[in-house]
Amino acid sequence: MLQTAERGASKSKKAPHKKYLEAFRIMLQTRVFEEKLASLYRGGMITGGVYLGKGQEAVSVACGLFLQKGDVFAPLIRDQAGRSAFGEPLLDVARTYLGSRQGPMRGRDGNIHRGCPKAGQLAMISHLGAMISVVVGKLLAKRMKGEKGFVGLTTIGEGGMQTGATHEGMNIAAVERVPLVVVATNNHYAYSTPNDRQFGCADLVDRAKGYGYEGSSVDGTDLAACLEVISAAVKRARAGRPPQLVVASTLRLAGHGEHDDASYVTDDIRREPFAQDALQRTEQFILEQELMDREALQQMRVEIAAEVDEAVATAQQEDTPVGSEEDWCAISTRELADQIP
Amino acid sequence: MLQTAERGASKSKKAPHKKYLEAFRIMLQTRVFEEKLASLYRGGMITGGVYLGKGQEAVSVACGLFLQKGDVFAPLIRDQAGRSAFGEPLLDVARTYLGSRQGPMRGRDGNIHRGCPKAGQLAMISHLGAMISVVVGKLLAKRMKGEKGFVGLTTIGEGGMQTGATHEGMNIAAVERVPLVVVATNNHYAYSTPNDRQFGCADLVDRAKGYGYEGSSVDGTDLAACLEVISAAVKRARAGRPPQLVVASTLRLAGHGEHDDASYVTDDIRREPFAQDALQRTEQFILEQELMDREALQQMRVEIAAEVDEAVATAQQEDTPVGSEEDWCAISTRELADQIP
Amino acid sequence: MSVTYLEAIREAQTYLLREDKRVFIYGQDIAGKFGGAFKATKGLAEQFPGRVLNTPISEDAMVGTAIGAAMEGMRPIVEMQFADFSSIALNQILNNAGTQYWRTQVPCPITIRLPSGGTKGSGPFHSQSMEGIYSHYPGLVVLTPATVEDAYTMLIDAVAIDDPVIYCEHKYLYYHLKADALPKDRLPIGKARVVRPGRDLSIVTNSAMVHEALAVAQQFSADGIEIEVVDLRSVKPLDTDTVLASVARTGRLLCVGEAFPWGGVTAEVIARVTTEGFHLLDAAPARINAKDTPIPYHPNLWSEHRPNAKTIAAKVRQVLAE
Amino acid sequence: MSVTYLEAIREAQTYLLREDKRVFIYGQDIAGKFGGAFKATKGLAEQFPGRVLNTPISEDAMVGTAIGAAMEGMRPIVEMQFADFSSIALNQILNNAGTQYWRTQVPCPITIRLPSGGTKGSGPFHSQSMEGIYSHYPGLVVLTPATVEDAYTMLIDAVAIDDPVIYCEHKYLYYHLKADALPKDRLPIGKARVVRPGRDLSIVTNSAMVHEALAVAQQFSADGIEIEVVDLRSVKPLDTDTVLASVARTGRLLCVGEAFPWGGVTAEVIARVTTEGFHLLDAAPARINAKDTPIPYHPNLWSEHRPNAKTIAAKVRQVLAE
Ligand SMILES: Cc1ncc(C[n+]2csc(CCOP(=O)(O)OP(=O)(O)O)c2C)c(N)n1
Ligand SMILES: Cc1ncc(C[n+]2csc(CCOP(=O)(O)OP(=O)(O)O)c2C)c(N)n1
Ligand SMILES: [Mg+2]
Ligand SMILES: [Mg+2]
Repeated sequence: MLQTAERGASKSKKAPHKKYLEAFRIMLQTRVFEEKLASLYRGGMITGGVYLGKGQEAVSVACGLFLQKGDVFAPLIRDQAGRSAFGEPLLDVARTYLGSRQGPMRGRDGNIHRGCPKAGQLAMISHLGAMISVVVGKLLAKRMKGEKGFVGLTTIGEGGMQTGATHEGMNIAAVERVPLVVVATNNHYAYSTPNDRQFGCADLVDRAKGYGYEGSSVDGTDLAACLEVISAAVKRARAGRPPQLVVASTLRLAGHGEHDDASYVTDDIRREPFAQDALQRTEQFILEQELMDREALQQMRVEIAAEVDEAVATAQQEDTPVGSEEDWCAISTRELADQIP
Repeated sequence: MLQTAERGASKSKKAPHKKYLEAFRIMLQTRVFEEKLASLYRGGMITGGVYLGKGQEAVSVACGLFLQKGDVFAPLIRDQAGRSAFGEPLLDVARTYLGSRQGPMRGRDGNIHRGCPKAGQLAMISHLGAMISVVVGKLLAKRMKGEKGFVGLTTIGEGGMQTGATHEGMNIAAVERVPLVVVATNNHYAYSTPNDRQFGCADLVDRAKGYGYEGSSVDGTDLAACLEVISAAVKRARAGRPPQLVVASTLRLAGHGEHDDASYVTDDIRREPFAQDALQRTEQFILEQELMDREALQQMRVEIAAEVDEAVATAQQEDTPVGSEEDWCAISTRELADQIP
Repeated sequence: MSVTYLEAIREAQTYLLREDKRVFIYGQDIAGKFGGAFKATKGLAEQFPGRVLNTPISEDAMVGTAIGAAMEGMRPIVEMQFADFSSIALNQILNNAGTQYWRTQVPCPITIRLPSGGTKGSGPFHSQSMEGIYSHYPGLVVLTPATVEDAYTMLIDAVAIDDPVIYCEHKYLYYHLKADALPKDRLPIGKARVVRPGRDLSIVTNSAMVHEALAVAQQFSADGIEIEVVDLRSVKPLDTDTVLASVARTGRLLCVGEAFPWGGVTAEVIARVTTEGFHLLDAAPARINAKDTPIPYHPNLWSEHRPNAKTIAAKVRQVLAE
Repeated sequence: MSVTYLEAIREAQTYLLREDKRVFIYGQDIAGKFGGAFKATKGLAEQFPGRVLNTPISEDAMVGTAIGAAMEGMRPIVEMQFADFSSIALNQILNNAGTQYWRTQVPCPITIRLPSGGTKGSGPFHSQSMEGIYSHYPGLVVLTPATVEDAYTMLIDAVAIDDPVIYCEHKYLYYHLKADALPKDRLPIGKARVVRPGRDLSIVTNSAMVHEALAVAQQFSADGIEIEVVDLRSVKPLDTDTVLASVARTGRLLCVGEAFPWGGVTAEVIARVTTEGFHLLDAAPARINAKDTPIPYHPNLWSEHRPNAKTIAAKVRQVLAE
């Protein structure tokens, strides 16, 4: 992955951030992959919902890019880019969406509920805000075990910021002074609900002070800014500063899920600066600044298409789970499983 | 009540707030009454806990004093003064603590869990923060019904501010733009837990901005300041300004409950300015400024002692509830009560 | 013309908003043109301005606000986006709404709509049936309409009740169930209904499982075995009399539920029948519930996790063989 | 020397902190000299610095944090100040802890201590018994120790279990129950215990009600009626075998529980016995629970709300008369 990006970049000027092209490639891959998922969904090949991160690839990729082995990442529903940047194989995603029994969730859970906690990536539960305190617990435990230099990063939407769990989780992180970064993306809609029915403050970054966090804002359509602001927040958390709140501004450029046509998004909002497509902006910048040429870009697209197709094709060939072979035991201590007639 | 205060004040200079002496009388009555409750508790005459507001009478009284008929008041455990100021009869309190079947809770609930929603005073549930959204609902409904000029006021501790319910309730009030005042008293302990294990921010009033509230701080040991700041907040809410957050600073001058000797309160904290006794300060000010003379004060004490004794004596003579005569039906629609064998 | 279960819920709300100005609806994404994750309030915000309100993602505060409004004389309907998210509001529901009248004698007429139950591909957090939890605590009325007609009349009745009502609507039935028209009559809340008479065995069930039970009864009928199917409709209060009368006729009892197997509706029904009607039983009672794991996402697993016609039929045979 | 039920809980935690460095305790007011609302951790913060941590009033985050720590290899014990406040953490407990292993195959060994049950004067929000709610959902082990010995060994065992455990300790037993010494032996988790042999009727119960049942059994013994008392100890898993064996001996079953009457442990036990051991019963099973209202504050009401020796004895007579 990285290689291609550097190859593309080789004939070029200096990117505004050393990970700029690496980030771009992941963003592009995310877009291509998600379009594929959407088309599979439209074709009736996916059961359940499909949730895309279109419009927030820049923020999301930055969330994953600065984390290292030993860090904790708790992504949410629009974080395909961040997950890939953190190292989640595309095949895991395809397997989860397509219900392969070889996927990390083995058909037990689907779509965006996947994760691999052993690799540091938590599997979200749907209840928004619930993962924040779980990350706090991971970080607290790492400190207790004597680990050093780790951080945790989790994402939340402007709607999810209004849950009690988010509040309790953000506050307890400050009390425990764990190295946590919360990246809140205000994409101006929570499902169909606009900001004015979600919160009453002028800017969600104003919450930072009330929790004892350091707060920063970023234009979520500007990849360079996202890389800079989020990497700085990660660095500060890693260095032992208080927890960090980054609030990014974007527009969700898809439906809430692929079942949703988002017809409630107003034209006025579509004309706002935050409604720009981060991927397009990035690509334009790359071409303008000649960080890559059109040919390299085209080649990257071809490679990505192949990667995506391969992941999907592999997952599609795999077996789906079989009810009669399933291990119907919810707990790991098998001898304590209740024998209910 | 008011009469006496005015009588005492008649020979005197001008008080720093027109309700100063009225407030003082309630504070004094609260102190005397709570001491009586404590002594009943020590004498084994009260079942369950006794929770006192010692040290926060000034903030609490101000919470009740500026509310009118049609307003909503949701007090918490240290708000005896505020409840009295709002109009709760002492007899209700005595009856609740002593388990009279004539009390507003008829023995079903005790101590500080009392209330009389029809009179605008909600009966708290224990789960901290849960009452905030209930007040929001009352206010929303009043608006829907076309009522005008009302406000709601609720109190919370610095510990209670960390619950998810507080967050959701405060936020939804801002979204609904209801005329709510939240008075948060930071008395530096939540039960035994000091501030540094409750929150990580420098000052809880910094939360105001993050909710879209107007915030103010006040020295909770200074009655004049409490009257001024809280009356102003109530006035602003009533006038249609955004919800108000007032953060008062005090020290709890009793145990969490009377079962608790509060030996965890450090000497350092006891020497802080916020550790002053608001009642003592008020009394001293009154004498210094000659708002009342010693004689009037003494007479007030005598009157109050009589009021308190009468309430307690009355409640003590009343019957307690009888299990076999109790109406064991949790719902009002009797025909839908489940007939469980 | 026909009306689906979902449309019946929408029609009931239209009726309520029109007829009772104390009614308003409060929930996530229910307003605007959007009209809710399942479109149960589609069009209502436009038709009744200011009375269908979007809320923040704050289930605890949604219910708390509804409680306050109800105490002030309103009749709020709260829509949870999925029943599963009511876990966030559970404290307000059990400890505030459920105790309010008993503590203060002020009634708390809120209706909480819980889009409940499994559909394929919905997974552990969008498929739950929570009626067992809400019925366990005092102070609530808990309803599980299984038909288009009941979806309509029971929602209207729920809002009229002066106490908190948990109205569990089944998502699988939203589109799968159709009736010719809205009902003219109603069976009162608190009464179970014998939806199919029989003589050999009683299946007592509720919500979507009523239809699985009917399908099984149909099958057995071909072999001359007549299964009586009782739709509980209301799980609290639970109409023990109707259940006992059915068992008196058949002598055999199978309880079917979609919820988790420990406790819940099926255990309660069996406890009532065996404590109050022990001698009516000619054979051991039986029950069948979902499996004791989270609800799986994949359709292959999901259809095995919940009771289905095959597993119900097997149980029926077992009870009949005794 | 003697040891109370509460001291046994403290001793178990002392043992755990000493023997297993993965253990830490997380809760409100449990640290410092204070040592918890009930003093269950008194002295432990000083003895084990950094391992007994006060939390903000944030039950959801307390449990979330414990889940994260457990997934990272620790063995957190969460103390709820009262079981009743766990309603705030219910979502984390049911939907996060309870599903974690099944979804991700990463075990989630947290132990949540719930000071449960009624004591006089505690009222609706400091008296609840929530084992029925937690047992209903998959993924949790739910324990209700009724003796000093079990309080000790079951807490130690709970922390050793690789899954989330809800440990319901009864507040009434804290000081009322004493043993001579800490136990040497233990009965494994998942096994019920016949605490009093009998032949005429089995009372199956748990937690504080075990002692009410024993008192009643004692009374009847004077009249030559021998009641067998089974202490479930663990309500999930539930040891159906031991219960059935007891009913096989006595032919009669009375289930006694302190929780609310709809559903819960008593309904589940009756459902199991009647579905699996119908023919063992010579008479209808019976149950007695608390009343279906919030738990009253006043001792006169409280003592009538919960099952007591008088009401249990009346039920016993009724079952014996059949
Ligand atoms: C506690 C809770 N309530 C409701 C939902 C249903 N739900 C899923 S996503 C969503 C909208 C989330 O909006 P936001 O947090 O802004 O994130 P976005 O989808 O815009 O990325 C809702 C209401 C949920 N997941 N959790
Ligand atoms: C959700 C919840 N958890 C725990 C408790 C138990 N509890 C009652 S009062 C209290 C301390 C409250 O502290 P604070 O909010 O600062 O108010 P203060 O007592 O200092 O007035 C606690 C932990 C509770 N009432 N609610
Ligand atoms: Mg959003
Ligand atoms: Mg405090």
